Amino acid sequence: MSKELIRERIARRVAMELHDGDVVNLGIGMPTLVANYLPEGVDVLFQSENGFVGLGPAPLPGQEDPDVTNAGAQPVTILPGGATFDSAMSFAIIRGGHVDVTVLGGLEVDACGNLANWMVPGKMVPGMGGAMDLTVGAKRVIIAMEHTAKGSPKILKECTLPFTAKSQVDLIVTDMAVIEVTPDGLVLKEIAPDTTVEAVIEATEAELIVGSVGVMKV
Amino acid sequence: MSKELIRERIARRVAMELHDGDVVNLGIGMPTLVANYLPEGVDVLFQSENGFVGLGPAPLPGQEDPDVTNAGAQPVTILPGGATFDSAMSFAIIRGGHVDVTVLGGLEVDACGNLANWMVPGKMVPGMGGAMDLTVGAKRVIIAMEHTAKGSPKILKECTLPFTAKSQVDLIVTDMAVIEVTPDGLVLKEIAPDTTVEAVIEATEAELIVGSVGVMKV
Amino acid sequence: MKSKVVDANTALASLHDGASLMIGGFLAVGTPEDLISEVLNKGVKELTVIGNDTGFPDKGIGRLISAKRVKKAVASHVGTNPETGRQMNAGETEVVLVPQGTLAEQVRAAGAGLGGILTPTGVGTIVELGKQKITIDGKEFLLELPIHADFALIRAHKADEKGNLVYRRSGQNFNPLMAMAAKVVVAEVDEIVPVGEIDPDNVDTPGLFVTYLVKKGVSSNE
Amino acid sequence: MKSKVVDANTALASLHDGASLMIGGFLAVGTPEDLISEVLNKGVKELTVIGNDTGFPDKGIGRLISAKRVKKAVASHVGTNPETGRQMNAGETEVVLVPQGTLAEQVRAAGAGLGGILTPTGVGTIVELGKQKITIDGKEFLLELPIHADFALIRAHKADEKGNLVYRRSGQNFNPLMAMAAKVVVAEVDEIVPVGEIDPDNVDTPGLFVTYLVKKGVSSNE
Repeated sequence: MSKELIRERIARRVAMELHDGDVVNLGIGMPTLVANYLPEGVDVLFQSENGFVGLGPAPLPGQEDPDVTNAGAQPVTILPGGATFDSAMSFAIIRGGHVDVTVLGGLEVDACGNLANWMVPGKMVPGMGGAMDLTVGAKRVIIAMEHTAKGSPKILKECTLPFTAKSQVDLIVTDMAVIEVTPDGLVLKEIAPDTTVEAVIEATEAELIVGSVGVMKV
Repeated sequence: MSKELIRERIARRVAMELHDGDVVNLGIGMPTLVANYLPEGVDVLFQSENGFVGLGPAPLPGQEDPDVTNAGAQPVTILPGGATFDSAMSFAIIRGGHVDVTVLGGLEVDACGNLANWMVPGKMVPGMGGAMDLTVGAKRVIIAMEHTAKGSPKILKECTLPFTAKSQVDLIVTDMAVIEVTPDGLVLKEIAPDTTVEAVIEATEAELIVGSVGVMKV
Repeated sequence: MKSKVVDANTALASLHDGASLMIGGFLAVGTPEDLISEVLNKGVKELTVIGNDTGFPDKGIGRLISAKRVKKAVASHVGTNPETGRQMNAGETEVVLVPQGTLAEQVRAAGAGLGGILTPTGVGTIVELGKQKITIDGKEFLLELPIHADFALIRAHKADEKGNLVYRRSGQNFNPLMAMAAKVVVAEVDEIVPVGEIDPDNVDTPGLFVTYLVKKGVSSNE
Repeated sequence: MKSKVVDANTALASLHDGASLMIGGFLAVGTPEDLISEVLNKGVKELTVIGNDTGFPDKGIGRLISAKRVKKAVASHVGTNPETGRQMNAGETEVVLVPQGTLAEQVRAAGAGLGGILTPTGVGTIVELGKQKITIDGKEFLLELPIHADFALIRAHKADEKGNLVYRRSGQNFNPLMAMAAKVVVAEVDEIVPVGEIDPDNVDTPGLFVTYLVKKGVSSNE
């Protein structure tokens, strides 16, 4: 499957987790795609941590406003009913529990719901940006990522990279599976139609609790 | 001297302490009068802790705006160049040291610059309102009050009433004198033309350091 | 999405005895008087009320005090309402006095998900009693904790149907802070305009904070 | 009162080697590029720069990084500027990474006279290293201290001659917070209008915070 199809599949499935009226923050990169697959009748309010709610689609070419970008500096729009604010208010919204769902990418997630996605020591240290606040503050944290990286599991017994946040992840959506983080451990909820429970277990370092497993709508 | 003349005298003298460009917060009551006696060429910005700067004079009768009042709920005006904000910003301005001068009334001030002006235990407990923040936060704290209350000194060795703030008063202006609070104690700077150094010392419980004493302009 | 525009009765349907209420306003300027009327109509009592002050006996939060609906009042000032003082001295109502700037930060901290803030205000006064003192670079601060509430009853000038709010002049005061700090946030407004009429840069409180909008002057029976 | 409207050269006359600068903007949106040009022109070095990020090599704060004027950068993110990463890894520039919401509160705390704030963000991560942890009601928080600076270089859309500022869209970000937290605050603006043209309710940053106004696109030699 092409990278593009993998990303689309994950984004589609994550979108099904959003409810009408939710305030949602989508991380940079793949999570951004979630906005393209909102189910019919689901009207959500997207928050952009650089300072507004009512994040809309990219503008038509030539209609870009240099003062209207998303948190990745790409030109976007602000929909009618949106509101702008400063960074203190933006993170009051995030840290204060006023964001219903955040969707973030991940380098590693572990069995305790720990997330690592902001640095690889000695290699890549981009910084945490808003990710630590989002992970701690949002009511629900969904990690959207490929199940493995170059064949190695990204869902681990214990994260090896520095944490973004401790025990904050609620759901993991990958190209192979949907996994819920529970106090008892990771519960395999769904698998993709083109894989098997065994293959998912094989591709996952952490233990998976397998109950009644559904098939991911892709 | 009538109460009114006493108040006018104090307000006039306090007004001479203000400099062009100062951000000034005037407490409720007598301090409010200071605005009427600004020296020529001194343009100050009055802050009102209920949420704006650019506090102007009372409106003409019939022109009152119910949403434009001072911190004592009296109708006022907002001058061109003013700005409104919420209570968090209002006290960020106050606590953050962005107010150059606050002028407050006092029940008692003592030799260490302690101020008591917010309650009389078992009797009158109106609350501190913004006074504690103003006293701690303003760069310069001027207390404007009558020198005595029913003949008893209000400038004491030690306050007997609960403090509004510890060691924050910079200057005391009364109907009898101008007194500066210094690390060495209270320094008598000026006396009113209708009194004597002896009379001021007599009316003051705290020790006064008497150097070269000027005459208050009244 | 369901409309946020309801009557006062619907907005306060879940209000119960013993609830905590933040009420906006400064000496009754920017106080939602219609919502206070509805609280009185409902007959709820034993309320904890958080506000800048207790208004006047017949105006603002003072109306709840006069009607003896308040068990505990948290405010910076009660001097304009002699009835609050009387109830406090008679031991009928608990009154917690808080410096105004501290109260503003405590409400903001609740809304912003902070565990507390350090303020120099109140150090060396009775305000510090029972509080943790923390010294930073040789200077003492009080650790003040967030204040949350079940309801925030606030007042704005204008809203759009999504609940975006615009305040007017000194009617703003504690309203935007309380909008962030309660489970149910009810805004009483003069005017409700269609979505899109308020420029995003002119919104003071984003609609995501607002549970219900009640238009001022519309009685619950209309 | 003296006019606040000056050219960039006058506004930054007292800027010196080793100074600390807050610079507004989010990935160079809402960053005062003319003021950054003036910092470069002045030749000052060993600067401490505080900002959301370090922009891009040729844009925003990144221009100071590329020109090796920065001794220490405090930011939430440096991933868009590979030169920052290179200097950091080579030990040429100290980079302190701070969660974005924490940075916002630290700058705000400085401006608001708070001694610090308690945030849950960063608990259980390396961000907590060296910081005081405080437990409130069984939940852990980090005590984060205020961040002050000698200068704040900010960007607004419009100003009046008293320095009242209005921001536009996502150009706002850290600018209003930094306006409160530095000794000298210089605002680069598109437009300067006479006093009274901006409605008091539309002012985002009250002019009292602003030391100097510099009109964008007016070179210092004009």
